[in-house]
Amino acid sequence: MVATTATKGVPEGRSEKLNLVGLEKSDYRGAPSTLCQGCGHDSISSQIINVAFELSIPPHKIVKMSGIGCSSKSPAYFLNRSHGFNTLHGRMPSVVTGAALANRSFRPLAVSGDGDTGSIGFGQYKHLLRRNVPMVYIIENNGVYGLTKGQFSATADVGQHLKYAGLNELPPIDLCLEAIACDCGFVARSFAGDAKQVRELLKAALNYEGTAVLDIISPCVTFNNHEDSTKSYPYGKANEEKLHDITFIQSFEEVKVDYEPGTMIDVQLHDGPTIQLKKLEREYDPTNKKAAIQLLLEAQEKREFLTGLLYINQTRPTLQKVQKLTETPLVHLNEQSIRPAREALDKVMAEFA
Amino acid sequence: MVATTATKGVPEGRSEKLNLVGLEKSDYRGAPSTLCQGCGHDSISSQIINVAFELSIPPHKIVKMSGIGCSSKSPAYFLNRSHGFNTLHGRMPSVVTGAALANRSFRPLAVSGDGDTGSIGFGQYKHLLRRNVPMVYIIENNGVYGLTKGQFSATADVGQHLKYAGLNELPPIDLCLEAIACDCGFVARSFAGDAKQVRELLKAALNYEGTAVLDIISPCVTFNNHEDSTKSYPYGKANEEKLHDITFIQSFEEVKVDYEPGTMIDVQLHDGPTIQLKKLEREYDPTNKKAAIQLLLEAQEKREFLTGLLYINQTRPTLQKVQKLTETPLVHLNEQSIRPAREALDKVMAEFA
Amino acid sequence: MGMLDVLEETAPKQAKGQDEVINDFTMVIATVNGSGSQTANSLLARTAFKMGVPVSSKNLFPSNISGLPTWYTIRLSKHGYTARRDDSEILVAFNPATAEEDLASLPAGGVCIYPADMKFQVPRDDVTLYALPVKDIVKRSEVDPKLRDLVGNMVYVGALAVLLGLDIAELEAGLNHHFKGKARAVELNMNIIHMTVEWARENLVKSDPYRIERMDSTKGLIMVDGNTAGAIGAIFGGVTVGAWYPITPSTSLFDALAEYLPKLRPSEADGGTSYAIVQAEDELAAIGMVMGAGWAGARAMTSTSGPGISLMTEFAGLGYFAEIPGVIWDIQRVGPSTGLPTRTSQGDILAAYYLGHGDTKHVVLFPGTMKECFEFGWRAFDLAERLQTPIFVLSDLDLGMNTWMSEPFDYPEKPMDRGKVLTEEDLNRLGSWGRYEDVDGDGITYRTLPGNKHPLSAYFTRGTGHNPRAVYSERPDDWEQNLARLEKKHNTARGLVPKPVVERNEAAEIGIISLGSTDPAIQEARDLLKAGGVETSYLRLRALPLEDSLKDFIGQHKRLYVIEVNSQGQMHTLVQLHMPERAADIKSIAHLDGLPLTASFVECEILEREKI
Amino acid sequence: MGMLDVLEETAPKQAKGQDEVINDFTMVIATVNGSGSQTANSLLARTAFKMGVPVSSKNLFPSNISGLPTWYTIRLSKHGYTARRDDSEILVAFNPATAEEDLASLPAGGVCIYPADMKFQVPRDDVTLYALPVKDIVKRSEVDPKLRDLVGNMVYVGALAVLLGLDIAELEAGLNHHFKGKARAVELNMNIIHMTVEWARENLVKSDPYRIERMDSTKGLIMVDGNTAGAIGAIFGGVTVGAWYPITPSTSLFDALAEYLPKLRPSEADGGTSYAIVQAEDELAAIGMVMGAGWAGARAMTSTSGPGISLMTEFAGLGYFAEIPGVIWDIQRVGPSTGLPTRTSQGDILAAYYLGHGDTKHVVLFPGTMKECFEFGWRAFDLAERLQTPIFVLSDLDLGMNTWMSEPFDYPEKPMDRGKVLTEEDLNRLGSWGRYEDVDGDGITYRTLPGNKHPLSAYFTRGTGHNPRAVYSERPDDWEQNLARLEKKHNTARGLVPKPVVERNEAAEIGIISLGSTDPAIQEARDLLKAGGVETSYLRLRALPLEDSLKDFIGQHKRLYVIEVNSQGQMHTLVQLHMPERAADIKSIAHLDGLPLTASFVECEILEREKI
Ligand SMILES: Cc1ncc(C[n+]2csc(CCOP(=O)(O)OP(=O)(O)O)c2C)c(N)n1
Ligand SMILES: Cc1ncc(C[n+]2csc(CCOP(=O)(O)OP(=O)(O)O)c2C)c(N)n1
Ligand code: SF4
Ligand code: SF4
Ligand SMILES: [Mg+2]
Ligand SMILES: [Mg+2]
Repeated sequence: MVATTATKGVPEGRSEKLNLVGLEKSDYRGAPSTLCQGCGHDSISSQIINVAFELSIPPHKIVKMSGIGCSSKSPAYFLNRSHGFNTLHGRMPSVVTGAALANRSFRPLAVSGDGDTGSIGFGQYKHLLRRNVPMVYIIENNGVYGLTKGQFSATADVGQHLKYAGLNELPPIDLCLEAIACDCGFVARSFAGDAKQVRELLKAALNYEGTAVLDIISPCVTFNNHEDSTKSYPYGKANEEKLHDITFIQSFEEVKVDYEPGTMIDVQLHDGPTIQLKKLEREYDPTNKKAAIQLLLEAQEKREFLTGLLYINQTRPTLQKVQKLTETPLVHLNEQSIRPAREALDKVMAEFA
Repeated sequence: MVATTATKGVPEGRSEKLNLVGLEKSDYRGAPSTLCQGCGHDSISSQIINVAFELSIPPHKIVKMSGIGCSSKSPAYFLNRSHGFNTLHGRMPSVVTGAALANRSFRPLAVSGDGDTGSIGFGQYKHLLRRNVPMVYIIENNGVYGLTKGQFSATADVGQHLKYAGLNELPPIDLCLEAIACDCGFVARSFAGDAKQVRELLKAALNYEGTAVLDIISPCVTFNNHEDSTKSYPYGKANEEKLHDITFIQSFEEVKVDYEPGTMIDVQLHDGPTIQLKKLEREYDPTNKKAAIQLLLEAQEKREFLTGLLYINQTRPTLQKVQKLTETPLVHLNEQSIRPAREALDKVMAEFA
Repeated sequence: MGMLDVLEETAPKQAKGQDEVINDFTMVIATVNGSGSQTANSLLARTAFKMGVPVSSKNLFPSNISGLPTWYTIRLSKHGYTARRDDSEILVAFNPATAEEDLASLPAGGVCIYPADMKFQVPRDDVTLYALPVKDIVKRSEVDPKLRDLVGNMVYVGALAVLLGLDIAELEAGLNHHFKGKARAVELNMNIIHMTVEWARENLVKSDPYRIERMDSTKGLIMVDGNTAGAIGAIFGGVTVGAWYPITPSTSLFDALAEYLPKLRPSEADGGTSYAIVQAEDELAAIGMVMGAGWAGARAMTSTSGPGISLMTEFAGLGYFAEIPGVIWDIQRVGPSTGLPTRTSQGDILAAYYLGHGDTKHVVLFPGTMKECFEFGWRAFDLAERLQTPIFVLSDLDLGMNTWMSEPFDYPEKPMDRGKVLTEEDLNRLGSWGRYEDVDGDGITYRTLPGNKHPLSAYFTRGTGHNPRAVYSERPDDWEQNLARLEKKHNTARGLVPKPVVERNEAAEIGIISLGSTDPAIQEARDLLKAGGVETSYLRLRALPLEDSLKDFIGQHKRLYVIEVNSQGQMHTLVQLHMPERAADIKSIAHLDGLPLTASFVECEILEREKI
Repeated sequence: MGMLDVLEETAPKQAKGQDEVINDFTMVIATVNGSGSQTANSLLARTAFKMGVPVSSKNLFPSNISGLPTWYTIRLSKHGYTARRDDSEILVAFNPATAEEDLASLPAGGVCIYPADMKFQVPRDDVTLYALPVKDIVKRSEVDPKLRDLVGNMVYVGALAVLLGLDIAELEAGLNHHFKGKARAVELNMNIIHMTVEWARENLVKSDPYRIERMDSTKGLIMVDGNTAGAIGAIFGGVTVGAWYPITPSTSLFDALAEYLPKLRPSEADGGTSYAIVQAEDELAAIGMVMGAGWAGARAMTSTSGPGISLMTEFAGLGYFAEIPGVIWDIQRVGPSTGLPTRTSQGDILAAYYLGHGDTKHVVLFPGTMKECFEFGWRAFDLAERLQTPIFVLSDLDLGMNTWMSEPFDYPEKPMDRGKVLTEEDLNRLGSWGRYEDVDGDGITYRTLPGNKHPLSAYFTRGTGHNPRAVYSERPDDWEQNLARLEKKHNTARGLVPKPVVERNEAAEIGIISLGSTDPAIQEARDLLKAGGVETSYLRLRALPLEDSLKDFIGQHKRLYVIEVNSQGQMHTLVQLHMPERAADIKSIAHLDGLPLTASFVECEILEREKI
C-alpha cells in the first residue's frame, strides 16, 4: 500500500538517517509514554515506529485509531505526525469503518486491548471483520484490564489466579480463532517479547488489502506478569513456539536466496510484496481456513503458545470494493460531485407532483 | 430438570387430556399469534407447547424470555401460564443471566431472532455462552429482519438477493459454530419444517444443565421464502440433511430396543434422561469439539444444511456452580439471610474506628 | 327528486335531497395490514389531490407485519386544513375484526361502506350504509386467486368514486403513477374499479351528502412524505457516508437514500459511487461510523428512532466533546422504551438536547413541514461542519411516514459551508496552529483532516481532557476553559440555527409556542379560536438552542402556551428556563396518545385554561 | 531560645519563637503514582485522626497506573472543617517532575520538605525548607532494594512526625491497622520512621509554626470512604445480585462488595452463598442483569460512572416503563465523554433524571455524607421495590474514593420493604388481579414474581404499550392512562424519597441550595459569610423528584443560590422548574474543574452576586 522500499541502502545525497520519504526515525515517534515501565504495549509502540520508518510510510497515509485502555492510549506514543483518534471503550471498529469509507487513501492502524476488543467491543470486532475494512487491527493482549487495575478480561485463562481479581472460571476467548471464524483474511499471533516477529508481521499487515488482525501477547507488568500466567513475559519467553520464521519482502527484485524445496512458503500480497515463511518444526500452510482453526483448537487443548501468521486469504473483497466506491476519497469529492444540479431537483419535484 | 415422565400412559383416575401435573394442552397455549400466516416462528411455538405439555412441566418452572423481533414476540403466543419478559433488542442474554441468578428454580426458555442474536446482540450472545447460564436459547433464524420488513441479517448467505434488500455481500455468521467456539455444551441446528426433530431437541435442551442453543431455521414467509434462499421452506424441505435421528428418552426404565452395534449413540444427561442418536448416513460423534467445528466448516463450504445435535459436552460448570450459590433461590432467602445482624455492623464500625 | 336530474351520468342514484358537503370531510378506511390496501388508500388521496382538493392522509398501522387492524384516514378540506380530525364522516369498514367498533364511532349522519358478506351485530339507523358485493365482483373479474385480496380493495375505490364523484381518469392516472407505468397491474386494478363503478351506478342509491368536486387549490404542489424529503435533502446536502440500523419509523429514510442516491448522484468518472451506505450491526455502530467519517471530513449521517437514540448516548457525548460533525435524524415514535413503534410522538426533545452524561447540550432541529424536512436535510450538514458537532434532526412518524402536500422544495441558495478546515496551504501560511484554540472568538476552532500532508497538521482526537493544542491534560484550568469555550460555541449556534417562524397578532394576549408536526392542528385551532373571539399569536420553534426572538415573543404576550406531543411537556421546560422571569406565565399543553394532535384538542385546551 | 527549653525530648530543635499554628493547616504530599505513597499518606491522616484532630484528605491522582504526578492533601482543622482548601501550608515535595511548580504554589510562610538530592531551580526564601536524606536513610536501613521506593515514603512520615509532633505510637498502631497486623511489613516501615525520627531530632531545626496536638474531637468517629460505605449499606440492604463493569471511580464499590460480602454474609446452611457478583462484559450487560434479577424478585444493583450511565440509557427506559426494581450507583467523574476519569463532578444529574428516550423521569438519590452513602445503600432497595423502578444513587469521586470522618452508621431502623408482591395466597384471596391496575391509587401496582405457582400469577412483561392487565395494547387511551399512572407514581415517590436537610436561619434573606459532596464547603462558607455579616440558610437536597419542603424553603428566602459541581448548573434548572413563579430569583453557582469545591470559592461567589 503506502510503503516504499527502504531496504536498498541510502540514496545519494541523503543523510543516512533519512528514509525514502525523507524522514528521520524521530519523525515517527510520539509523545513520551505514560505507561508503566516495562509494559509490553510500549515495546509494540517501538516496533510500530521502526516499521513505519523502515517502510518509509508518509505519516499522512496512516491514521491511528484506538478504543480505551492502557493499550488504547499508546497511539499517543508513536507516529506524532499522523492523525489519531482515541475513541470509546470497545467502539473503535465502527469509528474506523466510518473513517475508512470517508477516505480510502490512508490506512487505519488501530490499537486495542483484550478488554476493549474481547469484552465490551466483541460485537463490533466481529462485525468489522465481516466487512473486511482495510486496516491493521492490533490487539495488545495481556489478559487483564490494565487501566482499571487488574480485573480479568475475556482472554484470561480459565483457572488463572490473580492477587486482586481472584480466580477466573470462564473459558478464554481466542481472538484469532474468532477472527478466522468471521473470515478475516489476515490473522496472526505474536508476542511483544519477540520484536523481530512483531516487526515483520506489522510490515505484512500494513501491506495486506483488508483487515489484518495482530493478536500480540503484551504483558501487563503491573497486574499480570507472574510466571504462571500465559500472558506474562516469563511464560512467553519460555513457551513461544513459532510456526515459521517470517520475513516481509518489500519488492520482487530483492535478492532471493535459494532455499531447499519445501522449506519455504511465499505468500505474495496483492500489491507486490511477499511474505516469506520459513519452515521450522511444523509443517503448516496458513492458507487453509479449516487447518488454521484446527491448529488453534489443538493449541488450546495442549496449551501451546503458537505465534506467526495463522491464516491468510486474499480472496474477499474489501468494504470499499463491496461499496463500489470511486477511487477518489469521498472527502475529496467536490461540491459538483456531491450536490446534484438544480435541474435534478426540478425533476424529482415533477415526479412528486 | 423440571420434567416428569409423561410417556407411560395415563395414570388412573385422570382425564386422558391431562398430563402428569394435571394440566391440559390448552394450559400451555398462549395468546393468538399476530405473526404472518405460515411464519416458521409459529410452528416452533406449537412445538414448544407440545413439549411443555408432554414433559409435564409445571408452568412456574419456566420463564419465557426474548429480545425484539417477530421471533421475540412469540413468547406471548405460548405458555400463557409462565411468566415472560420481552426485553430489549439484542439484550435478552443479560436479562436472562440476572433472572437465572436471582432464582435458580426455574428454567429460562428464550426465543431470539438472527438479527437479535447475530447482529445487535452478538456480544451478549457470546458472553452468555461463556458463562454457561442454564437456559434454552432458541434462535428462530430466518436470515432477515422480519419485523422491520426484510433487511438482511448477519446470517444471510453471501451472494443472496432479496427484492427489498438487494444483494448481500457479507459472509454469514454461523451461530452454531460461534456457540461451540465459546464452549457452549449443547448446540443443535434444526428446521421449523421438521416438527419431530424440533420437538426432540427441545426436550433434550430443556433437560440439559447449562446453556442449550437451538439454531432453528424458521422461514420468514413474507420476506425470505424464495426457493433460492437457504432460509426458505422449499430449500429446507429439499435440502435438510439430518445428522441422526434423535429421540429424547425421559427415564431409564423405558423399554430399550436393541440396536445393531454402532448404529446408536446414547448421551445420558446429568439428571437421568437420555438422548438417543440413531445413525443415518454419516458417522458423527457430537461429543468432539474439533469434529463439530470441522463439520460446520465443511458444511459451509459445501453448502450443506445439516440438522441435529451438533455438539454436546456436559463438563463445564454452570454459572450458578461457579458462583457457588446456595440451593435456595436467592429470591427466597429471608431477611435473616440477607441482612446481617446489628452486631455485624457494630463490628465493621469498630474496624473503621 | 329535483336534484337528481342534474346529476351527470357518472353519478349514482340519489335518494333524498340534502345539503351537500363538498370537499370538507374525512374518510377512514379500516382494513387489515399486509392486505395491500395501501395502494387503494393512497390512490384515493392522490386522486383528490389531483382534482385540486387539499388532502391529507394518515396511516394508523400496528406494529406487526400482517393481519392486524389498520386505519387510514383521508381528510379533504377546501380550506386547506391538514390536521387530523377526531371524527371521520365516511367509514370504509373492510376489517371484520374492528367493524363493530368502527361503526359505533361513526358520527350520526355518517356513511359506512362495507363488504356485503359482513354483518353488523349492532346496526345503526342514523348513518348511511352501503353494502358492496366485494367477493362477487372480484370473482367475476377472474383475477388470479392469489391476487384476490389485493385487488379486492379496488372495490371500495370504485364505490367511493361513484358515491363521491371521483374522476375515473384521475384514478387511472394515479394507478399509472403508483405502478410506474406497469400496464398489467394498472389494468387489473382498473378492471375492478370499472366493474364496481358499473355495479354502483346500477345499484347504489346515494343517500348521503358528501361529494368531491374539482377545485384549484393544489396546483403546483407536490405530495411527499417527510422521510423521503429528508433523504433527498441529505443528498442535496452532499451526504457521502450513511450508516444506519433498521427501526420503525425511521427505516424509510434510508430506503429513500438507497433509492434516490443512485438516481441523483450517478457514478463518478471511474464508475465508482460518491457515497457509501452501510447497514450497521446496531445503533452504537451506526453512530460510530458517522463519527469516524465525520472526523475524517465526510458528510455523514444516520437515522433512527428513540431506542436507537438511547444507544447513541455515549457517542453523542464524544461527538460533542471531541467536536466531530455528524447528522443524526430521530424519527420520533412513542416512548419510553420500545413503546408504540408505529405511533407518533415528540418525546425525545430532552433526550436529544442533553444526550450524554456530564455536561452536554446539543444542537437540535425541528422540521415542521415537508419543505423543512428537505431543507434541514442539507442544512444540518452545513451546521454540523460549521459547528463541528453532532446535529440532531427531530422529525416524527407523522411527518416522516405520512404523505403530505407541499410546495416544491427550494434548491439550496448558497454553496455548502464546509466549516473551518485548514489545508496544507493554510498551515504553510500560519506556521502553527492549535486544534482547540479559539482564534475567532466564536468558540469554534480550526481542524485539519487526516490525510493532510503538512507536517504540522496531525493532532490526536480524544474524549479525555485536552488543552488548546489537543494535548492530554488533567489541569483544572484547561478543563474549565475548554468547557467555557464549548458553551460559547453553543451560544454561537443560537445565532446559526433556523429562527422560529412567528405569526404575530397584535391583538393577541395569548402566545402559542410549538414545534414540528403540530403545525396543522395549531393553524386550524387558531382559526377556530379567532372565530370564537380568541386572538392568538403563534411561534413555531425550529431549533435548539433557543434564541432571542423567542424572548421577544414571550415579552409581547401575557399568557403563553407551549404545545407539544409528549407527556412531560419537555419543550415547555426549556422555554421556561429560557426566560425564568416569565416562567410562571408559560403553561404547558402536552398530550401524547400516539395520534397526531387535532385542532379541536388544541382549541379546547386553550379555552379551558383561558376559562372561556 | 526560651521556648526550646520546654520542648519535650521528642521535639526537634526549634530556631526562633513564632506564633504556633496548631491543628489548623493543610499538607500536600506530591509524589508519583504507583510509588506506594498511599500507605504513608493515609497513615499520616489516620494518625492525626487518632490524635483526636479532625482531618480530611483528598487524593488527586492521574488517569494512569504509574509514573505520573499525584497530590494527596491532608487538612487538619480543629474547627472540624473538612472541605478542600486552595492552599496547603506544608508541602512534601517528593515528585521531582512537579517540585518546581509545587514549591512555587506554596504560600509565603509555608514549609517544604523534600529529598536532599533534589535541587530547586527557583528557590524561595519566604518558606521554610527541610531537606531529608532519603536515599541515605533507606540505604542504611538495608531494606530489600525492590522495596526501597516503597519504604522511602516513610522518611517524610518520620520527618513530619518530628516536625509536627505526631505520636509515634499512633503511627505504629496505624501501620498495624493498615497491614492488618502483618508484623514484617510494620517493622520494615517503622524502622525507617525510627531512623528518620532519630536523624531529624539531631539535624532538623524547626523554624516553622505548624504543630499537631492531641484533641478530643474524633472520639467515637470512624474513617471510611463512600464506596465502602455504599457497599456495606447495600449488604445490609440485602443485595443478592450485583453486576458491574470496571470503571474509575466506581470500581472500589464493587471491590468493597467482594471484600465484605463473604465477611458479613457467611454461607448459607448448605455452604452456598446468598449473593452473586458478576463482572459483566460491559455496562449494557451489567444493567441488563440487574433488570433480569430485579424482575425475578432479587435485590440487584450495579455501579458505574458517566460512560456506563450513557450505555445504560436504553435499559433505564425499559426499567422505568416496564417497572422493574434495581439500584444503579453512579460514582460521578468529570464528563462529558471519557472526560477526566480521576476527577470529581456532579455532572450526571440531568442525565440520570431523564435517562432514556421518550418521557422518562427517574428517582435519584444524592448522598452527601458517609452515613448517607451507607443509608442510601440499603434504602435504595426499599425504594426500588416499593416503587418498582430503577433507583439511581449519585455519589461522586470525592465522596466515593476519599477517606472521610464519620459517625458510625445506624442499623436500618425497620425491616426491609419488599413492596407490593402478591403471593400464591394473595392470589387465592383476590381471585383476579392485573399487573398494572392501580388498586391503591398511588400509581404503584402489584406484581407477582416468576416462580409463583398460582395459575393466575403469570403475566408478560414488555417495553411496549400495555393495558392494566399487562396485555399488549396500542390503544391511545391505554397509553395515556398508563403514562398518567406512571406520573402519579412519580408523585408518590416525592413523598417517599429522603427529604432535604434544612438549616433555617430566620435572619437570612439568602437561601443556599445544594447537594451531595459540596456540603463541607458550604458549611464552612456559611461560617465565613456569617463572620462577614452575611446570614444564610441552607437546604441540602437528597433526592429527585423534588418535593414540597423545597418550595417552602424557596418561599422563605428572597434570593436563592443553587450550588453544584458541574458546568451547566443542572440542579439549578430543576429547582427553577420546581417553582416557576420564583425562577428568576433562583441563581446558579456552578463550577467544574475536577476538584472538590472550597469554602472560599463559595463565599466569593455569593459575595460577588450579592455585590457586597
Ligand atoms: C464505557 C466504559 N466502561 C468502562 C470504562 C473503564 N475502562 C477503561 S479501560 C478499561 C479496560 C481496558 O482493558 P484492555 O482493553 O484490556 O486494555 P489494557 O488496559 O489492559 O491495555 C475499562 C473497563 C470506560 N472507559 N468506558
Ligand atoms: C435498539 C433497537 N433497534 C432497532 C429496533 C428495530 N427492530 C425491531 S425487530 C428488529 C430486527 C429483528 O430481526 P430478527 O431478530 O431476525 O427477528 P425476526 O423479526 O426476523 O424474527 C429490529 C431491527 C429495535 N426494536 N430496537
Ligand atoms: S497497568 Fe499493565 S497494561 Fe497498563 S501500563 Fe501498566 S503494565 Fe501496561
Ligand atoms: S414478517 Fe416474516 S418473520 Fe415476521 S411474522 Fe411475518 S413471516 Fe414471520
Ligand atoms: Mg488488557
Ligand atoms: Mg430474523
